Amino acid sequence: MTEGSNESLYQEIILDHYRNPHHKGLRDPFDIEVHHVNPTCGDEVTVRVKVVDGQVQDVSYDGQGCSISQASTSVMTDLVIGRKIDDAMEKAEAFLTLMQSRGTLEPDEDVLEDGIAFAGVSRYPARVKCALLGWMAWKDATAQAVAHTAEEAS
Amino acid sequence: MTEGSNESLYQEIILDHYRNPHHKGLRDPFDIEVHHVNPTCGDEVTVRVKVVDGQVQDVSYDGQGCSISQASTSVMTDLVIGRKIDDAMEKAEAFLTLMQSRGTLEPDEDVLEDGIAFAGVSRYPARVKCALLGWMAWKDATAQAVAHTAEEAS
Amino acid sequence: MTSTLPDLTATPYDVEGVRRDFAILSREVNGRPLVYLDNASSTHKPRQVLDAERAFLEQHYSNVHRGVHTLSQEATDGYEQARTTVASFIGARHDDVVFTKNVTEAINLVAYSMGNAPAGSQFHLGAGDEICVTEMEHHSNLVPWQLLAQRTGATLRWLPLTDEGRLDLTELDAVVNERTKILAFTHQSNLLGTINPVDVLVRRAHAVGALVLLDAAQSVPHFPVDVTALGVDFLAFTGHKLVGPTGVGVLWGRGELLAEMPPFMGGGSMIEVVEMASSTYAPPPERFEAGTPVISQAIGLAAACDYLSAVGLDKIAAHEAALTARLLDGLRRIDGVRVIGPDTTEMRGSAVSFVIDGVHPHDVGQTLDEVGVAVRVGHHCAAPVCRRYAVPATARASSYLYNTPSEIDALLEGIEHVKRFWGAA
Amino acid sequence: MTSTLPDLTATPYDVEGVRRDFAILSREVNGRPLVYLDNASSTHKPRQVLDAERAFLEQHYSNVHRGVHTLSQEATDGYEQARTTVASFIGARHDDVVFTKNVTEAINLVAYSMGNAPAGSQFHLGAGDEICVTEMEHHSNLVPWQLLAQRTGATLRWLPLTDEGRLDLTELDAVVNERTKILAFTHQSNLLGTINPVDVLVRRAHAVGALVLLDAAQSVPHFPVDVTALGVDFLAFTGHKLVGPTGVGVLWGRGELLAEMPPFMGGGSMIEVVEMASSTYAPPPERFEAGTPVISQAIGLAAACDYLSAVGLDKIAAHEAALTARLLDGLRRIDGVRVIGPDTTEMRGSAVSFVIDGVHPHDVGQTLDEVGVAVRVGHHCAAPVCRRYAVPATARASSYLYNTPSEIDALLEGIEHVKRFWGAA
Ligand SMILES: Cc1ncc(COP(=O)(O)O)c(C=O)c1O
Ligand SMILES: Cc1ncc(COP(=O)(O)O)c(C=O)c1O
Repeated sequence: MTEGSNESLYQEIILDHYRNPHHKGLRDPFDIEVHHVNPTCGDEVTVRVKVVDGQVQDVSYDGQGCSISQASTSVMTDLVIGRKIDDAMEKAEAFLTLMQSRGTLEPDEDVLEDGIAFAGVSRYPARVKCALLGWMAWKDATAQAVAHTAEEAS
Repeated sequence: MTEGSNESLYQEIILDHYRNPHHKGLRDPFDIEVHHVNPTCGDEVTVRVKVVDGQVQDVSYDGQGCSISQASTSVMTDLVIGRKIDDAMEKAEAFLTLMQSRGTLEPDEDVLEDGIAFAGVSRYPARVKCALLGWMAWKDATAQAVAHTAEEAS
Repeated sequence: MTSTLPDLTATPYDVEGVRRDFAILSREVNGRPLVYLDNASSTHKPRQVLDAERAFLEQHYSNVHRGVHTLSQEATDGYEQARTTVASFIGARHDDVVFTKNVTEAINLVAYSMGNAPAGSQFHLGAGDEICVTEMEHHSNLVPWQLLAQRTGATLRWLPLTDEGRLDLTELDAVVNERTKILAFTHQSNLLGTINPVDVLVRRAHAVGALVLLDAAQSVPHFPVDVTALGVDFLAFTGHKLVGPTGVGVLWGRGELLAEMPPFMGGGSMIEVVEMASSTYAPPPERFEAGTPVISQAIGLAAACDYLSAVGLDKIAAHEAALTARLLDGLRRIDGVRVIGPDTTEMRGSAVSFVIDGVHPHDVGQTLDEVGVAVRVGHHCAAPVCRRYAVPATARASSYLYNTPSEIDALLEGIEHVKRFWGAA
Repeated sequence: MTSTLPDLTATPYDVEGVRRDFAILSREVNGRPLVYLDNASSTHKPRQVLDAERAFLEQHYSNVHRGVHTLSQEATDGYEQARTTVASFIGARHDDVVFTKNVTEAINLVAYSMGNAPAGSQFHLGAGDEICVTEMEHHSNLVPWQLLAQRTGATLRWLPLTDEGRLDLTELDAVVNERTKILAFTHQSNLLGTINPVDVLVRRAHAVGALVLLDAAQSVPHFPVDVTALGVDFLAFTGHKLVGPTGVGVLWGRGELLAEMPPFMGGGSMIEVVEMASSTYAPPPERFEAGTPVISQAIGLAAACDYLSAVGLDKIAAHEAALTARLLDGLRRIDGVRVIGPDTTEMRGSAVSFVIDGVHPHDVGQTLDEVGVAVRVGHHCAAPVCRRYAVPATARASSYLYNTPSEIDALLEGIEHVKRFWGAA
């Protein structure tokens, strides 16, 4: 059982992204738009994805929720935009693994960049869903976009 | 909570009635015959009652079961046969009260005669039902016999 | 099994004496003394409750009801004595008290039993019949009725809320009507703190022949409750909210109703004669306690009732009212804080929900935790109430017998800290 | 929360060391040392279990799942860690383990969930469908299926017993057939001691597309059980029979089945989105844990699993087998005693039922109690088995990890005493 720790959940990086979110606001063009909700706290996010040639060309979003869900969505956009889909999905996996680690994992800054600030969140099961909200929406939208592109191509 | 007591449940009186039951065997004439079962242990008793002029003229029975149920039925016949129904019902009430006393009541020998040997049974909730099996069957049969006689009279 | 009860004769309310019985209250959280204000969710257990359960387990434990050996007799005595204690705590008869796992099971028990009732039974429900709840119910007193309505074809209706966080009774006669079979509502809202006018609702329900089930999860722990005085048909509460163990709840029902109700779960102890193809059932309360009951938890719950009785429920209620007044006053003085629910102590309990402009409730709760203050955040298992008041969630502080005025002050200071930290107002 | 576990490396099986962990075993009953042989009914709890529950309550308690404050996180961690421990005890995945009140609730959960399944669902039952059990079931694995059959119009069938106390499988293919939707049977009979051939029954059930529920109340406590190796679809057991607390049971189900099953009880924690008129439900295991779960009981159960693992289930099984052999041998040597059930240790556990000619089982049990020996008497919640073997009831002795050969001898001497006292033989 983890004893309460003095180290704040709210790292400066998280607060910065919360106060000044990156890539926020819904933009055109996009292939797919999804809307995800965290039923336990009412947090919501809408995510748009534009995929071109196996690459995440753009991600835009809007939403409301706690600092953790907002900041992690902002960090997510930094990590995936402009990247090959496979690479981006790997980042998503790395972030998911970190979130499920219950405070036992040392995150890799090379992979997760600002995302490492969320390591502490994994000690708080109630907040893990917040941190994953934007990521899950993005994965969902991207998977749909890929399927969609494949269909059009065939 | 009652601590286990050294005083045996099996008073000599109980053992005597169990080994040499009084009034056992089904007899004629009778008004009503009932059959009662204790579902928790399979004990059974059949009781016949003959009522004349508000008096319990005869009670006969047959059955199988543990020493407590057999002995208490034997004691019951001693206590009610030949008595006015109201008096007999009072004895039944006194026995019921004793059985529900969880070991806290000092029984009245003038009222319950050999029945006082069952005082210890009231400390054993699991056996109370055994001790009451014959009594309940008799009360049931007698109530029916009274209703029956009243009907015939009217 | 006598436990040492707090001596409270000396002072009107010796909150420090009470606190000493709860080991966890001397804990620190994030380097600060724990300020536990999450009592509407669950309460801590005094050593008297823990000791009673342990003494029972170390000296008298066995399964109950089915044995003739000494331990089995003693365990049965202990369990049934616990039933008597709990029954008298709410002014009820021993045989009318059923032990369940929690209040949620107690409510599901009534809902499933009604669903199992054959046509012609007073409990039977079908298309055209109505079940009535309120918009302020805990999910545990809402979802079981939704499921019952789905199973039977009955219609679920509800009484709405006013802007002030009270039941809106203007349409009472329309919503509770001749088609209503049961009216199920909460004595005290766990989110709003509102205490409902039981008498008005019982009168209307009984006038149209509907049964009344009262969810007393938030009332029995906090003030004296007497089932006869209330006039309801069923009442349910849960052990862990009244300094008792988890894993035990109570359904009380009128004896004559319980006697007619079909069983809910099948299994050991609830039967009379079992054949392979079918069975007959024991009388209540056994009929509704299938399987090995929550034996040591019932012992613990009885010890909890004894504990609360020794402290005095009247004193507890007065103590809580003072704390609630202090909190409501304090909140009123902080800009940008809004109370969701009644903002006076009139007909309300100690659960106070609030939101802070510009700070998400999750961030409120987490930031308060960083200064040692434990409040609950979220929809508090009453999502429709959040929707009604157009908030995604709330923060909720709820005090109990062991809280102090200075803990209320710590919360109020904590809220100022939250505002500073998040740059709100 | 680490607890001191018994050091059993020194000797092959240190029963005296084990006994020291169970305070109640040093009790006297009627002036004699307690000889507790009622373990098939319920078992005692070692101090490691009591300590684990108390430490949790005094240091980390709070309600789980819904809070962000520190205690709530710690309590959630503890509760979910308990689920992991219990899951690995039976070789299962964390998410496939549902905590219930007892095994009775676990079985009712499956039965009600099936009853709630809409037409078209793989769980749906109706007229023409069949539910199959055996004639040796505990009422808790019989009555829920009787009730389900009554609710849905399905037919209840059962596998009969041989004179030796085993399942009679000659008609297996007829009784378990294409119409069978579920086969529910016990791993080990609590009355006869018989261990059933799970593989044979699973093969037939799966060949006809039926689900299999295994009542493991009497197996998980006594020998290593692995859900994957068994190949069943559901498995249920109960905490109080494996040195754990009352008030906690376990339903394990295949993940893909649990995911498709409709909910049983409605309430807090089992929901996703709640509107007034209807709701959506959380994934398993939460979907099946309505209301505040059995939090500290789950902690206690995990400590019990850890305790048994430390002693070693293989060692426990071997120890029990030796005691059972000693008892069966001894009984065989006493005139007028008849064992109901298999009279060798082959494919049987430690529960040994017997009758003494001319002495009613109630009198057997009571007279044994007078010399300190605790056995259970009655129908052991398996009335049809008594009927099958034409006895009104039986006496049953059942040993466990803390019993000794000399306790078996005390029972055998006690039986001689019973015969003398009642003048039998
Ligand atoms: C085989 C079997 N199944 C089910 C049960 C019921 O267990 P519980 O009463 O804990 O639900 C028992 C024990 O009583 C049992 O031995
Ligand atoms: C009003 C109300 N009803 C029902 C419940 C459910 O209680 P439990 O989770 O113990 O079943 C609660 C608390 O969670 C409550 O506050």
